[in-house]
Amino acid sequence: MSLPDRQTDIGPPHYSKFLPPVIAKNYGKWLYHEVLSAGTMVHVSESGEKVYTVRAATPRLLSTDRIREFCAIAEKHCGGHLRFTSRNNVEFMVDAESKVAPLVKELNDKKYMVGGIGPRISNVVHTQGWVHCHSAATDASGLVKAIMDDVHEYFTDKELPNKVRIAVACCVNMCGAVHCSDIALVGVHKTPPRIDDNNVKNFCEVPSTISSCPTSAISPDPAKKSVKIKLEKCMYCGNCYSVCPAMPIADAKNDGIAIVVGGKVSNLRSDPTFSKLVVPWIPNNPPRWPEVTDAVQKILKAYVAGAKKHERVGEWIDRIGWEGFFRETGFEFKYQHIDDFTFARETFRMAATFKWS
Amino acid sequence: MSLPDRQTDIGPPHYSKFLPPVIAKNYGKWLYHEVLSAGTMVHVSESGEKVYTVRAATPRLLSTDRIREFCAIAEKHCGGHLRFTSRNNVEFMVDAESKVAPLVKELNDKKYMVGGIGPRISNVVHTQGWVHCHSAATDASGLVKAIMDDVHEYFTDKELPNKVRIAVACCVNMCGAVHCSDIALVGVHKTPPRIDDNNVKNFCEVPSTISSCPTSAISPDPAKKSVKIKLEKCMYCGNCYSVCPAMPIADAKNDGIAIVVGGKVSNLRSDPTFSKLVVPWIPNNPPRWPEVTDAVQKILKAYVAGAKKHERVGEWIDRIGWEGFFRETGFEFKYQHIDDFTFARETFRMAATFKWS
Amino acid sequence: MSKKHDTPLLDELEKGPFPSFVTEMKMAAKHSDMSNDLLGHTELCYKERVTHWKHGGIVGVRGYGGGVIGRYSDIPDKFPGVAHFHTVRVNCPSGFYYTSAALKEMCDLWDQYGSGMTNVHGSTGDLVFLGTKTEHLEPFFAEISSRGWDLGGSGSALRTPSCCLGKSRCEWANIDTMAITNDITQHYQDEMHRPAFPYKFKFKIAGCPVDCIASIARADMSIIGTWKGPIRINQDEVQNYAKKMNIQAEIIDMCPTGCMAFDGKSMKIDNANCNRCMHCIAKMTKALRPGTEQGATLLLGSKAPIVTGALMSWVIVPFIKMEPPYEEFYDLIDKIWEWWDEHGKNRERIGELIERLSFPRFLKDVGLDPHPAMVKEPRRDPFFFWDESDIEK
Amino acid sequence: MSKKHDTPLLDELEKGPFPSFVTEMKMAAKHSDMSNDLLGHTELCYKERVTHWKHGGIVGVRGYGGGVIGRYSDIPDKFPGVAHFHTVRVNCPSGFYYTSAALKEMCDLWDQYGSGMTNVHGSTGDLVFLGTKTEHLEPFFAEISSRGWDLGGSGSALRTPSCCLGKSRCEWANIDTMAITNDITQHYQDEMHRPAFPYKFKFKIAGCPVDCIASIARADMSIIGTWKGPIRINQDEVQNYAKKMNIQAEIIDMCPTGCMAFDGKSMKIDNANCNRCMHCIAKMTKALRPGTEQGATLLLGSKAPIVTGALMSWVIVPFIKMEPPYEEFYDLIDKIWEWWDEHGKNRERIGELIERLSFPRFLKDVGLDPHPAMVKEPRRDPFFFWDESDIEK
Ligand code: SRM
Ligand code: SRM
Ligand code: SRM
Ligand code: SRM
Ligand code: SF4
Ligand code: SF4
Ligand code: SF4
Ligand code: SF4
Ligand code: SF4
Ligand code: SF4
Ligand code: SF4
Ligand code: SF4
Repeated sequence: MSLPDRQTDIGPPHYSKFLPPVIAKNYGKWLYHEVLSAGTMVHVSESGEKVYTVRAATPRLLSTDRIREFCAIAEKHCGGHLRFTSRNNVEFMVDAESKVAPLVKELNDKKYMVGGIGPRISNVVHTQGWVHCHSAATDASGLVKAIMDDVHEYFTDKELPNKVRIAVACCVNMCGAVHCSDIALVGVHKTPPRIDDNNVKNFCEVPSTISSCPTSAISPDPAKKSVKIKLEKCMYCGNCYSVCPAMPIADAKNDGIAIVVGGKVSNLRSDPTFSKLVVPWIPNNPPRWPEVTDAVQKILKAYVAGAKKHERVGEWIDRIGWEGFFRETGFEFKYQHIDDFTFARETFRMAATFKWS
Repeated sequence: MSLPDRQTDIGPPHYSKFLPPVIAKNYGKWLYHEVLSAGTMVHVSESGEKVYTVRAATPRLLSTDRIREFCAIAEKHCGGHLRFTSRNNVEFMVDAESKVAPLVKELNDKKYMVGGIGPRISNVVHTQGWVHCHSAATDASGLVKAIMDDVHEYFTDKELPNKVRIAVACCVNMCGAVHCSDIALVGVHKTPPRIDDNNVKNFCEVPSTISSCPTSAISPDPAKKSVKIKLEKCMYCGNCYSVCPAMPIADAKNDGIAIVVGGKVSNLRSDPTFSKLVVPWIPNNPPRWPEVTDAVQKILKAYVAGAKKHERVGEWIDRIGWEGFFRETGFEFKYQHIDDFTFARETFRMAATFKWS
Repeated sequence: MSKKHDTPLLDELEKGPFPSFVTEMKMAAKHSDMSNDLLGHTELCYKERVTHWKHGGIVGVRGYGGGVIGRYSDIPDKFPGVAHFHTVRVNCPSGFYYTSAALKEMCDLWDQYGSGMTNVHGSTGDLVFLGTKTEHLEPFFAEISSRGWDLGGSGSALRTPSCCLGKSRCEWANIDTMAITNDITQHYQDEMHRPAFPYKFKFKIAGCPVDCIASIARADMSIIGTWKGPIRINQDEVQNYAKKMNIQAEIIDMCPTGCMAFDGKSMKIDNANCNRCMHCIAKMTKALRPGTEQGATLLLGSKAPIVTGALMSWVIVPFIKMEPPYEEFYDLIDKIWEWWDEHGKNRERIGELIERLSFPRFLKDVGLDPHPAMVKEPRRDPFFFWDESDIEK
Repeated sequence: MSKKHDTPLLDELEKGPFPSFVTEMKMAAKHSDMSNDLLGHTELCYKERVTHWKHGGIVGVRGYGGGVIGRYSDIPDKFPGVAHFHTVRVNCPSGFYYTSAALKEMCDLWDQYGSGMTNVHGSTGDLVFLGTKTEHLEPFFAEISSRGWDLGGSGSALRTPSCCLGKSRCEWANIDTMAITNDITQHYQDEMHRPAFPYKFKFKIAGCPVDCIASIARADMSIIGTWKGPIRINQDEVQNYAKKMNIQAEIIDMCPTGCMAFDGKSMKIDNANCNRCMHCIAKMTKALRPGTEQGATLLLGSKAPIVTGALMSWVIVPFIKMEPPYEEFYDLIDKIWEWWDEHGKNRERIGELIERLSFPRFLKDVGLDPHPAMVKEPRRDPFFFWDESDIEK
């Protein structure tokens, strides 16, 4: 069978081909929206027309058969149109209120989790993990599944003070949005890379390996035509391994998960904020990482109990102070929490103002 | 005439020798105070006793005759007791209300400036300048005099939203408290040091000279047994000159004054804060530095017009934003305002939130 | 295909209400040997608590320097189906809208040439086809490109730009995010497909400061819609909100600039002090709308924490009209890239380069004037440079 | 002495209401040749807009490594009176209280041995005698030391500790600042007079977080009084204040932690959330007082901006009782100095050293446990070290 003529540099199909008619007609004319339930909302146009959106969770890692099922639903209810959100949910849109209930019913019948709209937990932005990445210190999809099972009510039903964005990255490259998330998990190493001198010699460029290290822990080992690591300088970032595959850093016993919290990207009320470290290490305990899900629950509980309406996790912490956060959650404050790198100076408490805990 | 036997390591006289009786008796028993006027206040003790304080400005650079005059006043009104404040004012204390007016009268008659208490401008913390320091890029005492003449009403009379702490340092060593003051002036250079190779060879230690440079601008010049400077790396800090006198940096035409504002050290309401650059350079224009006093007035005027009661300069700016500050004062925002050194990253506007100006 | 591997650990992850990626892998495994082995391979990772993927080699399609991530198992003998398991990054349409016809066609092709597994979407925004062999890359590409699809970016190239859905369904969009994203993507096809940068470069475009695409955290250039002039207020709707919410507590007291007032009757905003954070608008969408002079703020530099800590993008152009043909915008981007090409080290992101060479220098070199909107605060130390022209001789 | 130099520029600075340093110099010049030449020398600096002092050489008194700053004119021929013009730093009494008898005695000695000019006080807190010749140093020291005075610090030594007036006249002092300052000064006479540190070290002691001695900005160790437990409230006085001020706007709304409430009748404070900023207490001093469990917070590290930017002191001990004999305190200081001596480079302040070697390492080495009060926020990047004992083998 001969292949069709390949084309190059044509870019993606123009989005206009894919817009549902009610969207195309009212493009740029929306006036306001209302959240109708955890999984449904309506947007109202200047023209008076409305679009109803129904959102459902996906695990992001989808089989083609699953996509075909989404397509079938879209064909049945939405004229064959559908979209995905920036957090990997699937959205079905209809142009009349009467079309919402049947759509939701079908989704529920098929056991889809409808929800994620409004002040709730939406889907987890995450990464490849053991399913596909050589760099992973943990799995991403499994962690997401374990966490979302545990907090699913906040997706499908219960409200929170505001949206809580959860993210997972399987290594410090942080392909997810971990560094600015309300609650995020990141796979971390605790031990330095192991050097396979023979492979370094054959597969790696020594100067770029050396310069990849942010702490200058790596130096040449000319005798072996390889490199050596000053162990006490290594902070296990794995950047050398990204550059030189002969320096594997994965370590089944000591790889684990760090939890960072309080980040956001929206500009509402407070500026976008980086997440901060709250638990430096939890062992990898697949398949369901109970210590991790427990810690996430602790954070959520303290947030629900303490935050004012509209406060994001970081805004709540900002108000009660980090010492308040450690008090409310009971997490232990350790040496690892104290910055000793790029931002260290700015994190020291240069004030006599702190709260007793 | 033979000298008395010298003693060593005896430390200063014990303060208890110098306390006025009412202070000694009520030490640790004070209950509250009231500000009675710009230059007088009363502290009330648990015992019911009171101490009235009268404060007057000094230029800090005092002749022995002036000190004798203070002593005479203290003897006449205060049993021979007096103190100086941490901002170089002199304080006279009496234990009865009736003693206040005669004391104030005498001070006024002798042309002393009574004031500086409460939400006002107090004395200027400052440094040696041309009167005594080899490192000075400007004079300190003269600047202080010019500024205080200009704002004296805020010392003796008028209230401000809160205290405004002014400081002057004659070079970036900042022997004053410039780096955390509401409004501060600092003498700055604009040109690199000039190297006197012969003297470097004879008087300086080359390695420590090289390592003194924060930007690594200095390298050895082995031929001359001296050093050389990469001009474009030099930020004119003068630290090399502190270490090696053969690298003078003073430059009559290009030395001048930078203004930094918005710092504070008290913990009230907001944490202690560093002052930030608002005018990178004003030429040295002795004896009265009119461009400097104008700029200080501009800042004060905008502060008085804009700040809420109790807001310090930095707190006011924090509320209106730095873009608001530049708008209100009309100062030009230049490349020099943008940090390119230690803290640069933390000063970038990592948010879409700013105000139009 | 019939089940090849026992997966007791993964099976645990089919329990519970959230949709399971294991179920997806099992669905794919029904017609794909690759996915069948993926299940076994992943189970082993779970058991041993360690990844079994090797560093990927460079694979791809003819004429392209990116778009495919090479991936190999380190135990290919045990799991031949994933000996090669490369991912193909297909450039998503702006806004992530699809028709079922288009998607089904892609699914059929992927069943034919790949594992039957996908990521919808990858974190950057690509439609990621997960797992195929080297020899299938070329035919898969021929099939999809002939149907109007193209690859996204990888390596030291422009990465697939992505955006929030903007004007298509959101009342707050100040710029046409989807049109801009599509235009940038088309404008820079060469930069996307033939890696020639010091490192990766990402665009993300959000219609307003709510930033539903997280652009400020993960795009070398973040384009964020904004406005000048007064927030539009519908006082009748304010009254309606007053009946259902505590406007004082939820809006006035939470406005970060304290520039709002509500006396029970009408709402006032001191627009000169508003920083356009979007809080009030988002929580009172029927009553408040962005102003009418709309455009974007350009921010530069965000990236993940490797190696000296994460950066968020920061303001380099406070306001720019983003209207076709976007000349001023493209001119600036070209200048920025030129500067980065000239000065950037290998694997140095633009944000890191600016940090290294200094923000003032960047501004001078690309021809932007300093503006207080670019900084949260001016520098605090008295150490700053002058040009020759500033010096009295 | 009669006038030696015309000083038209300086004369300008005798005009205006603020007391003039020029007048002081002229007063001193009446009996001192040195001060007479100081006038001319300063006038020349004003005219030429440049300093005429040379780098000081090392001068001092026998057995002491500091306390005197050597100073020489670079035009001694023109101004022989200031050819030498060294300053003598005399350690002030804690709290800056004096009697006229003591001051007059010092003045007489200074007229005899020096220029008749002083700084009351230097920025560090010394009683600075400004300008004398090398040969007068030893006799001046003999005279003053025999009368109970001693030199302060200079060079790489402990510098003269100073404090706010604390319990002597302030109702908010949580610690006895003057007693502590005197004790530290006496305890460390050797460290003050025989420079043996990598660089200077300063103590400043404030009775409460108002910090009237600016300790947080300019002391390697800042000792700041504070308390635990509830703020003492006198509700009757609250009522009185309610008559003269807007408590809601001026106090409740300005409390940084939002932990106060006033319902028109009584004031409530959620003390667990109070950060002891002092605002409410300072503005309502008759109604509110610090709690009764009093002590200090120890902060370390502040310094001026040379060379990588200023530091403020930061918390290293959240709470410590500061009562004689201050054993726990001195033990800690000794450990800190030992660590600094061992690791500090020449001209490296303690704060800079901690920054270089890391704050966690400092804490471990001097035996302090980590505490959230030590940081404004935890680190944001995922790069942190572990000890051998934390690793599974
Ligand atoms: C569909 C989507 C855009 C897209 O192109 O796909 C979207 C859509 C809307 N967002 Fe969003 N946001 C979407 C991702 C985001 C993100 C990005 C992210 O999570 O990675 C953010 C930033 C999160 C952060 O700050 O960390 C985001 C922060 C918001 C906020 C700000 C909440 C806050 O107070 O900080 C609002 C305003 C609100 O909720 O009042 C908002 C509001 C909205 C509105 C109401 C806008 C509108 O008028 O249509 C939309 C429905 C809200 C809802 O889902 O509750 N959207 N929204 C994204 C849905 C993701 C999902 O499946 O859950
Ligand atoms: C597939 C994807 C994760 C996912 O599951 O979605 C991904 C996967 C990889 N990323 Fe990523 N990154 C992905 C989005 C991101 C993002 C998020 C984004 O683009 O919005 C980031 C953070 C933002 C940023 O760019 O900094 C991200 C930051 C990194 C980094 C750190 C780069 C840095 O400068 O800090 C690396 C390391 C590197 O480039 O060597 C990296 C490297 C990688 C590599 C290529 C690993 C490597 O070193 O070779 C991963 C290949 C995994 C695999 O097996 O396929 N990936 N990567 C995302 C791309 C899918 C897509 O095209 O849609
Ligand atoms: C006299 C005094 C200024 C004044 O007019 O009051 C002063 C004067 C000098 N200081 Fe200072 N410093 C004085 C308080 C300060 C302060 C404020 C304080 O102590 O509270 C600081 C800022 C806080 C700090 O310690 O960082 C200060 C930070 C410096 C620095 C920068 C040190 C640093 O680590 O950043 C230097 C430079 C140096 O040490 O080489 C310096 C160096 C100097 C030298 C010794 C100049 C030199 O390099 O040789 C000055 C001698 C001037 C002279 O002609 O007498 N002086 N110096 C103050 C001491 C009087 C006293 O003992 O009471
Ligand atoms: C006498 C003195 C202490 C000493 O040991 O010498 C002192 C004495 C008092 N201070 Fe102070 N402060 C003194 C230097 C300071 C300093 C240090 C400095 O300026 O270098 C500060 C920190 C300034 C800063 O933050 O930059 C300082 C910030 C305050 C404040 C905080 C104001 C604020 O809201 O930030 C108060 C409280 C107030 O004013 O309500 C205060 C309040 C007081 C009280 C009311 C304390 C009391 O109950 O006795 C005293 C009289 C106030 C007045 O003068 O208005 N004092 N005060 C110092 C007088 C200096 C002078 O001559 O003006
Ligand atoms: S976060 Fe790390 S392990 Fe996960 S996909 Fe990205 S590079 Fe791979
Ligand atoms: S893991 Fe990171 S810190 Fe350790 S040697 Fe490699 S690059 Fe350096
Ligand atoms: S600030 Fe500079 S010039 Fe002024 S006294 Fe201190 S070291 Fe000398
Ligand atoms: S003045 Fe400062 S920056 Fe310039 S050469 Fe000297 S030490 Fe370096
Ligand atoms: S970023 Fe703004 S314009 Fe875009 S979807 Fe979110 S709220 Fe709407
Ligand atoms: S957009 Fe934000 S800053 Fe502007 S008025 Fe609304 S809440 Fe206030
Ligand atoms: S620091 Fe506190 S105790 Fe000391 S004088 Fe100031 S207000 Fe009083
Ligand atoms: S001391 Fe400060 S934080 Fe505490 S109650 Fe008073 S104003 Fe609030």
